[in-house]
Amino acid sequence: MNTATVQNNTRPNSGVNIWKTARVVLGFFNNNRLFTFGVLLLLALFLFGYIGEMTTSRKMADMGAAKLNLRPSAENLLGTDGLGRDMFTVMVIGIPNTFKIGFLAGAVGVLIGALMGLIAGFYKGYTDTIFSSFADVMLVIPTLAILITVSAYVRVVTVEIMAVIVGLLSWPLPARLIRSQTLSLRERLFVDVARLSGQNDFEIIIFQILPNLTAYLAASFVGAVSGGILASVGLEVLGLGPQNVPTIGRTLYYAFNYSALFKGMWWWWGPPLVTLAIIFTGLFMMSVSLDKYANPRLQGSTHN
Amino acid sequence: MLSNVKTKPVDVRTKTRADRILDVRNLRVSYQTGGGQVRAVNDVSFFLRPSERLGLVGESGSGKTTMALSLMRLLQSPAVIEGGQVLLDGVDLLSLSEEEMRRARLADIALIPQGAMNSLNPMLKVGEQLRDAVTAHMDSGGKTSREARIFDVLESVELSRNVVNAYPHELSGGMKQRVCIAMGILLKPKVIIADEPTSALDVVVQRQVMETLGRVQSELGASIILVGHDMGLMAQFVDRVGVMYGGKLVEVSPVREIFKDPLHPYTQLLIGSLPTLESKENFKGISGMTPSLLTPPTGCMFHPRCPQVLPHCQVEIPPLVEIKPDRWVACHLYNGS
Amino acid sequence: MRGLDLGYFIRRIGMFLLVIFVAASFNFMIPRLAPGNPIGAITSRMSNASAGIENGQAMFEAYRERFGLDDPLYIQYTKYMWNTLRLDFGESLSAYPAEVWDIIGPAIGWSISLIGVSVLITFVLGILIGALLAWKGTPGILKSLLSLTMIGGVLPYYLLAMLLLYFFAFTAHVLPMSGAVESGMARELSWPFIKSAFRHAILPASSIILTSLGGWALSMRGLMVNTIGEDYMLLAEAKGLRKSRILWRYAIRNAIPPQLMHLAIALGHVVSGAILVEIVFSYPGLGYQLYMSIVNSDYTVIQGITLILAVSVGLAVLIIDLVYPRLDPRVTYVAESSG
Amino acid sequence: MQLLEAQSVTKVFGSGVLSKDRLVAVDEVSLTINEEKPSIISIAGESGSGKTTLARLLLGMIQPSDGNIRFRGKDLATMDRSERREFRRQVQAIFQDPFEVYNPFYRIDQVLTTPVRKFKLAGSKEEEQRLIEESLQLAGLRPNETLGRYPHQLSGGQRQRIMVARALLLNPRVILADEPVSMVDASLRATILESLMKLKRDLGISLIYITHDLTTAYQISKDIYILYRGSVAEVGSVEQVIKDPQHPYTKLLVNSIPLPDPDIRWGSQNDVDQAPLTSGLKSAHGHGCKFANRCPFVMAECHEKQPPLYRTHEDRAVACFLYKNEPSVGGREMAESLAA
Repeated sequence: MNTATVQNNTRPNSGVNIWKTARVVLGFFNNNRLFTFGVLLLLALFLFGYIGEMTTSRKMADMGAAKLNLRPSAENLLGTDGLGRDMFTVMVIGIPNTFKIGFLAGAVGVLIGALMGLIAGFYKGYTDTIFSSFADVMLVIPTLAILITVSAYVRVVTVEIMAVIVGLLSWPLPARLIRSQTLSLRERLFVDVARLSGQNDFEIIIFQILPNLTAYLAASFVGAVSGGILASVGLEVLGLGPQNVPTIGRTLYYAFNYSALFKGMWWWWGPPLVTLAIIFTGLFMMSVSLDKYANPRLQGSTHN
Repeated sequence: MLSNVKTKPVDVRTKTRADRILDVRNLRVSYQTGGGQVRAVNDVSFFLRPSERLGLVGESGSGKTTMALSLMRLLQSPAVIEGGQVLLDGVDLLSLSEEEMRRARLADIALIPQGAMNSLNPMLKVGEQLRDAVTAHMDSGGKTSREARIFDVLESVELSRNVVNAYPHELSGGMKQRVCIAMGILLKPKVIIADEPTSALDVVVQRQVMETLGRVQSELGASIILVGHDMGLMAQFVDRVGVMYGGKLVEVSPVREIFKDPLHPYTQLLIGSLPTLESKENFKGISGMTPSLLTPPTGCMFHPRCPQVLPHCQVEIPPLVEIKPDRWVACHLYNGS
Repeated sequence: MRGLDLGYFIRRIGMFLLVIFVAASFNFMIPRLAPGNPIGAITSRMSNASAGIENGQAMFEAYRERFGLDDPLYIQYTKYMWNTLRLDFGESLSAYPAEVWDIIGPAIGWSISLIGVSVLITFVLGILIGALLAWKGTPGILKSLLSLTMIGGVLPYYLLAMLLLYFFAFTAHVLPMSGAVESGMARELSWPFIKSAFRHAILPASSIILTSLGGWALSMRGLMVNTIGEDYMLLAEAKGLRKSRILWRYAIRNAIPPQLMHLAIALGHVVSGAILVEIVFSYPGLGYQLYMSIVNSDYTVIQGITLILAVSVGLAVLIIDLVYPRLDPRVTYVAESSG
Repeated sequence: MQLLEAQSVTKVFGSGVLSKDRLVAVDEVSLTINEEKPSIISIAGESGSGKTTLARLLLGMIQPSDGNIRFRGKDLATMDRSERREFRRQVQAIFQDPFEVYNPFYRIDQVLTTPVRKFKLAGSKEEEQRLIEESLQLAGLRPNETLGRYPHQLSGGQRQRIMVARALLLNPRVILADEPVSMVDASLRATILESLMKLKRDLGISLIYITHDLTTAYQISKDIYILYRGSVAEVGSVEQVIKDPQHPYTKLLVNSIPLPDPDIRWGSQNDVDQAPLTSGLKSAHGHGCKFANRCPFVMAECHEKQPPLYRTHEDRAVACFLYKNEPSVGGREMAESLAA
């Protein structure tokens, strides 16, 4: 037996081969142009926020930092609003904040949802009945109404608290998706084989079931981020949510309240609107291409 | 002439012999995959006599189901019929218009599908699905005769009339398969293609269903193509057997001859590997792997696994020729005679 | 009887009551658990202000009584749940002595007619578009045209609402800017009234339809692709059925039931989901009233509306659940047995 | 010493609070494997006969509702951690679908390294590698053609052999093979069965072969248990049970085998051919013989009580009142006598 050839054949999977992993990741992006484009859109926006911040002073986002109602100019790239804030600075600070809410809310929602879904789907029986009933009840209760109510009472919140509240209400959807997938995965024979090989429940959930849910988790996460941004911007447009921090939604709230629309101050409502359109376009592209993996039959139809 | 298709002028060259109800010539089907083009059915020719039962056997990936579906032009999108002729009673099905082909389906050539478990629409009652089928081929009226025909076929497959009011999930597997048979004979087709009709059934039910299928087929005088992988089922049911390997037909012979005196080396090994109640603890498999259709071997598809391989087997593709009366084989071993 | 058995029926009703119970409890707890004790804050604010305004003292008393502020928490909770059970939401705080119902009642009507109709239109269009997108017989040009409906989905509905308002009402003056009918118009079933209501509904309805159509079409497309891949589609074709019949009776028919479940949730969520559209157009539906009551700190109305929202979703889902076995004969809801 | 025993095990599904339907999947079945005399036993039956449930019971993956499973005399239910580990090692399984048993996320190496690591079979990477290569070779595979690949890159036969290699790693005494060849092509079937035979012949591993295919059961095994709806209908040496079936159900089953011989037509043994088509309406619950409503020889008493096993030969017993003149025998006693 020539051991050298065997070594060559078997080593790559034990030691992590960075190049191979990189090739796989790059291959994924190459095969999913839509996904890549979506990611690039979000990345561009994100970088705009971070790089932009270095070029301006945070103070310019304070009320009265500049003259009121200025059109865009070399000095104020995006003009100033009716409260005397430099719109460019407001956007530069607002975009990362909005991202932060969305991603934090998405992470919280998917984390709780995945945990609930895995446990309910794997253990079935009474555990499942309790978890799924809870998820169904939460799914049916109108989230935005709760958010509005909560925010109406809790007048002062930070960006983080807002994100967590939104996230806490967004877990039922991922939970249901993960549960139904887990229910079918746990019946697969490789779970039996793993058990015969000495793995316990915990190891089976983590090492056998979870890896097969990657596509679903990613799709859920994109969905939850999108839902989180939609809900939080919605609240902010109502004047609820974080008060003294510039966010996209808060900017729209002011624009709306000070009738920027009717005063023809397009540079006030335009930038936040375009930003949101870019964010949702990016997320939409990502979720459409992830759908292909979460729903394998779609693969055939898109490839024709 | 096809009963439901307007008479088409038939090219003199395609004029077929009267003893061939179905004549398949040089059929080629391929599909596009991520890794390239795959030829699933590779230049296959065979014929079917009136009232005959022909079995088509092959392992998974041999192209038997693709070929069965292509006869009815039911292939799904990445698969394309590249060429050949499928002459049903002298009319080339491959040259019909979409509408003409639609009318020919079920009326002239019917399918009893693989996996009867999922072949009935779960949302419609069995009766509605049978009615749909008749209505699609009627130009007007005739409601009473339609209902009468439906009860007729149900009776002939030994099902009670009540099943018209049942949803598919309320029936057992054997009953569903009987419904599919009833569907197939509804319009008295000339040819029935049965694609592994009993693969999901238990042996006892399988036998009962196959006996029913055999009886209605002979009552109808239809010809039948039974597609499958179970040589035992073939031995019990068909008159002639065609063996497929790697998208090609390698042997077509009467059933008795093929079991007693198989010609093609693949058929020989296949028959030899079958478990019987004659011998114990004596297993003979076929070594090697089934050919990849993406990178098929040159020459004869079977030459990499063939124990009797000749030098030119890997260069030249052997044609399917009749070496004795009614015995067709595609192998260089018989080229000389 | 096929489909419904008593045990299932009882379980479903129980589930519905549970939804209401949880929602009502949220309603009770949130103002009390929230940091900064909003109720306490408003009490002191009101007691200071009440001296100055007409009915002030009576209103304050009504508030105290409503929230039972002198009782221990569990008594407050019991009282609150009992009132909720009788659908007694008390009096509005900002429009005292108007009953909460007097405010919610008309709003429900407007919300249902605007948003209910918009969602139904979206649902029907979404099913058709999604089905055609998945169907291999659809001409390529039509497919590309239909794909354009996805674009609407990239804007949040309230932002599209603002744009529509700006272009069609503010700039072009072709459609009214706000309200549900011409101001001052009597509510009667007359032709001018209906015409006016219709004109006022166009922009808010369009903003809902255009932004949500893509989502519906996309999920329908997914369901259709799954259905088309089923074995029975092959047999349907082998039977020689006409393409149109296969599309309607075998593909679309079978793909719809799961969509109806989404419709139930969507219909229930319409009110809350479109709150912002109502606000943008000052459309006097439930969403707008909710907003107004938040602005006015009118907690009794807030509680009333959120509970109505929960009941409406719960009810919609309950109804779909109960009729589902009629739509999909495979679902029988008999207690699960192993098989 | 008895290695693995099922002692009158019964498994009832759906006996929860909410469900009304109870399904008796396995009904008082006994089976014995002798440590000193390794052998191959077939459990044959159609779908719904409870054969897979019995397999899962024997593997300790589900718990019996009644009766017990014993490993070297010790009840599985009362085992402590280390005893269970030992049981896990010694009683292994291979499954029906050689593709489904692989987690698509991993290379096939994962199914081989997991047992080595979980059971601490190797002290070092090198030893692990050596163990894996040895067991692959035992299963008739070349390590450099299999390791490092994904399941879809291998043939069905290779995939099934890797499962055999996985089981062999643990050096088990019993391997349960649940329909190991029903999903592989005819040409490979023989090769896989051959390698299973060799396990017993060369390594002394006992095999429980679960199948619906009486022909392969006949070829590979010494004894056979015919299950009908959870109960043993007939048990004994394959020679007797298949060549000369006594229970009407076994006769029907043997009669329905599509033999690959055009000269032996279906139904050549004609006496059970009148069996009605109804594929088993449920008989009155808990009473009578389960086969009574399909049986052409049905008698009054068949509807009254379930027939016990009657010992018609030294190494065969039949649960049918047609043989009530023979002495009756307990299931355990029969199983032990076959294993002895």
